[in-house]
Amino acid sequence: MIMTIFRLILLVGLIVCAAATALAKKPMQAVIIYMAFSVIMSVVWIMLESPDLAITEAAVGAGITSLLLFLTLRRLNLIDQDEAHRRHEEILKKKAPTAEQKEEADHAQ
Amino acid sequence: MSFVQNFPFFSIILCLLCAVVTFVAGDRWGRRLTVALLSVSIVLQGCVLWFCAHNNISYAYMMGHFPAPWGNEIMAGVLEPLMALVFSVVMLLSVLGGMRHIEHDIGDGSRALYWVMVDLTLVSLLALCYTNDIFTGYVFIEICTIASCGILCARESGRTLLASMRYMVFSLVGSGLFFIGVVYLYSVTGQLLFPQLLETVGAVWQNGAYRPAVTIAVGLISTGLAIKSGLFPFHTWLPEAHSQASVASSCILSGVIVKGYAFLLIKIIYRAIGPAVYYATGVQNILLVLGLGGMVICSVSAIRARHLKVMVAYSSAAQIGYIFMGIGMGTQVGMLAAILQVINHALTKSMLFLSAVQLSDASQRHMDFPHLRGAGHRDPAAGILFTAGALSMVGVPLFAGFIPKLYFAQEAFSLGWQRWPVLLALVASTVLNVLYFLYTAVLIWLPQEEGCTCRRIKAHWDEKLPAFVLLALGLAMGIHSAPLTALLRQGFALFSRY
Amino acid sequence: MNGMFSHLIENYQACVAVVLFAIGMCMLLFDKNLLKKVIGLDIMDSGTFLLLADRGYITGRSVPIISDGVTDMAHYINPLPAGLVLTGIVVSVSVSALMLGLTIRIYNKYHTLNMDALYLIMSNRRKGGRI
Amino acid sequence: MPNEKNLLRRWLNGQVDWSAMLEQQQTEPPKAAAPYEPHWDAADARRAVRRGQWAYTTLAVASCLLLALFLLLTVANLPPYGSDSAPTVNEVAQRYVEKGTEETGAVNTVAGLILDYRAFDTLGESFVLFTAMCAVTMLMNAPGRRRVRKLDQDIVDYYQDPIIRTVCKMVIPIILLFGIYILLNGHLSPGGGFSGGAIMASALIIYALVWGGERAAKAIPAKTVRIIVLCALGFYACSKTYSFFTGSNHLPSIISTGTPGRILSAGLILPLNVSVGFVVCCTMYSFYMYFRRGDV
Repeated sequence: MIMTIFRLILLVGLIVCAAATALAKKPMQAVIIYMAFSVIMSVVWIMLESPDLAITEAAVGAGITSLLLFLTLRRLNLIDQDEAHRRHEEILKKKAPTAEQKEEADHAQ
Repeated sequence: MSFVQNFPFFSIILCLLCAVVTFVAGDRWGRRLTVALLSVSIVLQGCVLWFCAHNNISYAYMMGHFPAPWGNEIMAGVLEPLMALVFSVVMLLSVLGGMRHIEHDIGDGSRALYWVMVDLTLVSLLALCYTNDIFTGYVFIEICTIASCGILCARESGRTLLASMRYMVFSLVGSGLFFIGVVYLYSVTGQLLFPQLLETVGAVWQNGAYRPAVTIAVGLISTGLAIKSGLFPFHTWLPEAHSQASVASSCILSGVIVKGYAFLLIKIIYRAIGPAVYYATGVQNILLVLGLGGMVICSVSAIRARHLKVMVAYSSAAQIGYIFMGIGMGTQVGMLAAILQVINHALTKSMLFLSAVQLSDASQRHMDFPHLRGAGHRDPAAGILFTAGALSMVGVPLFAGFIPKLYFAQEAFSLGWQRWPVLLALVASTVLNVLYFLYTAVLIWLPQEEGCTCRRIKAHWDEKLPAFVLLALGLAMGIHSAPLTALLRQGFALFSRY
Repeated sequence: MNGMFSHLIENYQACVAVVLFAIGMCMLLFDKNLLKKVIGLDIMDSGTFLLLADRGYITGRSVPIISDGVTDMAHYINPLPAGLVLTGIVVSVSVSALMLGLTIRIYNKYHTLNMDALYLIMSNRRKGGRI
Repeated sequence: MPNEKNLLRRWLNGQVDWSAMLEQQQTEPPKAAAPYEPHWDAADARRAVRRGQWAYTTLAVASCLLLALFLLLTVANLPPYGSDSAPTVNEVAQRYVEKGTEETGAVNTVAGLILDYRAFDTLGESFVLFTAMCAVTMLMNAPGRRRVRKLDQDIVDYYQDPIIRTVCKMVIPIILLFGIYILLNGHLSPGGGFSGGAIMASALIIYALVWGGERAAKAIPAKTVRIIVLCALGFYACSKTYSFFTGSNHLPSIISTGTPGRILSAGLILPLNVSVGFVVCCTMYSFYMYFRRGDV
């Protein structure tokens, strides 16, 4: 019985994480929630009596895939501030970059 | 067991090894290896085809020490080596014909990897033709997706990247649907290999308890493969992808890869699900309607295109509509016509892409119609090729395109409610084809404008010869199609026999 | 109808799996952010894997690793789904890596991850011009 | 400023040439503030992007619900969860479990299943990884107009941090050892080539993260990675060719299964696991190396 409840909690967690990733505004949030999703997934594999899958999911899903996602974020300079969003808004607003942002751009180049 | 029976397996493993060696061999050796590999593959498939047709057998080949329900298997009848042969021939000729453009379009660093991708595309197509296991099919579909994305985005430009991204999104949706369909099918039958699936699906359908699950599984598998082939409402990725790539990639993507998925669907229908069950689910009607829609609507889009390669790519989407119409007719002759259409389209479309690019080379690399005016005078060989391709696409007798249309039209009269929509769509699509293909064919032969600076260019016979071989094959198919149809009939008879 | 609901409740794990599949697929198709498309792809694949593994589970049986020489099927779950999922996980990570590589290249070229803005650039190509 | 309808007409007539603007933008030498400047007429773009946002969201949610409903209807028709009389519990699964150890020598039936019974799938799967590796190399290594963008990676030098350095020095060998353990025991316990390779790759990635890309590239050059992949995949393909060929031609195979439960048993499964592990490890590591560099 306890195991069923535990399993239910995990499954609800999966759905919540998936929905939260879909609704997350910033890529950074989405990546972090996806990591949580993978970790829950690997526990679910244990519950399904598939330790092979649990190890693989923990190493590949929660490890390598999330790492690649993070590296992508860094390549796009989106780690600290959500720059994609800001840049995009800027392009749309056709606002001249402020002095501060210009300096930042110089730095980024 | 005859030694020839090993050849499908040898060709697959040879491609894998060749891909690995090419990975470290560099550009020059990679090119030689790839051309050699494609030629060897043609010979091997030819031997298998001869063996199967001569002995009238279809055999399963164990991949390992364990027979059917446990181990992997591949299966060769008449149709499988025939399709593998067509795919190898078209790939070889496209690669040879597009060689000069590959050198121009693809950077030095990427070219060695481009050859790896071509090898891997070939292996995935061979495996899709020969597979006897639905999950092996899934794995090689994924190889095909990644490798084709690789050959697409090898060309250095922003738009190829965008086209690849769009292509990947649709392809992955297609593979996802295919995979979940396989999972549903597995969970109600417990089998993955085609012969056992055929048995169990028949039994499950008779039993009746899991009919909705089987129906939806079949629907998902069909939809997934249809999305990957670019059937009408899911075709939006196709013109962009097929027109942005380098010309050899365009030929491979448009002439071969989408056909691989369509052939896999036909094979699954016959070998894994059984035509009786498949037609009982009613999925074929959806495919028929979408195919008809694609034939008309993509042709309309082709008329609106103002870019030669985009027009040819939209016409691909329309021709894929024909293939799925044949699958959706629900009769064996319809299927036969669909396979004829696969072969016809593979030959003709690669020729059209090659000649379109040659015409644009003669027009200072412009692809829009005003600049192409009179291109036939500047490059007569390419003009003849394009005109022949256009006539074939329209369905003029003596050209390859006539044969499948004839079968489609004949078969349409034996159908029920589908008769009039099919005939109507055939007529409409032919008229639209005439509008845009003959318009272009006339345009390139118009006298050049006054003051046009374009002059007749030096012909590169190394890239014209492969296109002429494609033309010759197409004409041979159009003029004397009896042996081919006899072979196809034999293949369909073998499909229902293990 | 009632029987269907009880069946659904019985198969609650498969329900979760297909809901994950649906969420992932819609993220892959409809989300405008390229990065979230990639995450959607991974979620979609996870949904399929969960469904497959769920179909292979048998209540009260254990891991299919032969212990103490007991080879009776009645003690172990079905190993086939686990093998297929193992294959699938690796396929899924390769595809995600490729998608991420494309994303980086696209962002470096156009400085946006928004698919709509990219479509706007792309649809312009329809009108023709130089290749 | 043209209104929206006008824009659409102009666009259809091909008078709005975004691409020319963009192309012009790219051919310019990269200026400092280049990415921040709008690439196209901003007001038009904003309208085009925002157009139909509401319809878009509705479409997304509706199709998500529709798809979920469709799939749930199927789930309601599937055999019950965990039942031992489901169609999947058939002679196929039975033979994998009951004869698996005897026929393949692997105690872990999943390993025996994927590396012996269904080895062709797994061969294909390794080649999926290989294909992805080639495609990523092609994408990230694209020569020509290479523009080096400095990232903030150099701000923090983890190597200078004594805690991180010391902990990593201790942890990396342990992780590597654990990966090798998982790899070598694939036929005896959960794990195998894929998970073991990924764990080994994570140790290498930590090394590259802390010691910096240059030192990692010196310790494990790209060429070595290529050669390892070549050897591993070549070995894999060749050994499987042998076993497929002997199997399908009903020839005797010289590979014995050994005593189940021993580390040196299960015939080809152990070497295959090792080669799969190397392929996975090298692929993951090269993914990391390609993604971490700042130049495109």
